[in-house]
Amino acid sequence: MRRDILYFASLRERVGAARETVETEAATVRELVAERAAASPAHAAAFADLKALRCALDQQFADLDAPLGEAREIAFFPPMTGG
Amino acid sequence: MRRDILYFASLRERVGAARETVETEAATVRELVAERAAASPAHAAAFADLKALRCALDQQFADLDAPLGEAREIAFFPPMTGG
Amino acid sequence: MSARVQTAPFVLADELAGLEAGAGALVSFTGIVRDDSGRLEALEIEHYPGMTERALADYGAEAARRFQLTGWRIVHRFGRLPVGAEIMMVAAAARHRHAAFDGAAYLMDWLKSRAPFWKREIDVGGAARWVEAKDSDEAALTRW
Amino acid sequence: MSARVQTAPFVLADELAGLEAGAGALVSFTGIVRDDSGRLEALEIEHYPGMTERALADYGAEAARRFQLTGWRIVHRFGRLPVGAEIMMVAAAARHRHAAFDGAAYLMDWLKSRAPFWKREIDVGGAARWVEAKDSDEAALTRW
Repeated sequence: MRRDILYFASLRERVGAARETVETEAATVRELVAERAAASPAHAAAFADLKALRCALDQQFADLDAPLGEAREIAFFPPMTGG
Repeated sequence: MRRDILYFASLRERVGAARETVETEAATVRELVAERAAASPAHAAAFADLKALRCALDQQFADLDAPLGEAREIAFFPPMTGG
Repeated sequence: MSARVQTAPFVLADELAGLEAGAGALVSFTGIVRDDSGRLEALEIEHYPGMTERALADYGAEAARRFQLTGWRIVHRFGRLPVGAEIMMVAAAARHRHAAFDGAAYLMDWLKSRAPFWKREIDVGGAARWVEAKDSDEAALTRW
Repeated sequence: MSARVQTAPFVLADELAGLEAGAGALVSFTGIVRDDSGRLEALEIEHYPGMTERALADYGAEAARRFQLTGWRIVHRFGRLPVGAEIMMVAAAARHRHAAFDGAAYLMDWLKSRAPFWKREIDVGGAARWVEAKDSDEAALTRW
């Protein structure tokens, strides 16, 4: 399935891109993470620390074990620092 | 000793005066209260509920059993409702 | 770093100007005359001139010490204030948000029960009654 | 009853206008870029367009429900903000002061850890580093 992947903040910098469009058979966030981490050393570095990884599926927060379902837009980012 | 007594809010209304200057031998707030309560029915009504009575000696909060000391200005008022 | 008592309205923005310097967080509280009964026309607020200013300045200084505030301000009005009017404001500035929130809440809790103000409700038609102190306001002081 | 994300400065007084109607208490919080190190020049704030607006609106609605707020407002800036600039504001209006304080503090706690913003510190000279999330901010959520 075709998915848009968004990266923010330090993840965006490490990956070197704000957005990728990929064809993937991954069924969960965790499977997609493993797939992307294997894509390049830059991706591997971006996904090295799963404890500091946050994810949103179609702009709703999701856990690593969440099913990707029909989500079109999957975002990865570090813990938030708003306010 | 000559003392200025100030009344505020409901006490001022009950006594019917915002200020009295009295000559008194009272040594404590409680003695002064007893003395003033005996001055008139209006005073007696004003001082009827000691639990709802607050006092300040020279603009500092004081208990019923506080000595009057050299206090020149003695204020009586109900519990405060600021803010 | 100032406390004032006045009949005139205040302008919140003017009161907060200057409090941001050196701060990371600024909390303000504004109290407004609220008509709960549907028949309130105004509050009349009485205070103890001299003692009020002293008490407010003391509470502000204590809040600044306790919460390491970088700045604070208190303005409290007295006299007749119609429904919807601003009664008073406090503000607390600090490096971090929890200190600023705590500083402002502390000032409010002390103002409610320990500053020599008394409120009287004036109804449409003119009936008047003194507002009674609330046990919950007295109890709020125990948390500090 | 609104949340906005913008690069432009905001005017606190304009944001608070309208929040006093029907309220007895109005609490506002303003966050300011603070230089702790003595060498900070600015913050750069990144966010997730679309998701941010949705998250802020959700937190505002939840605060309104939980604390029976009569009104609320959130404005958060992004982009480059120099030391001393206002980063964001929240306001909560309610009938009573504790609800207004709690509403504003709740919004701040959620904003800190659950709104998709990321801060980067830019030093004088240009060195840059991402601000790390604080455990204490995460812990602050457990009180609600």
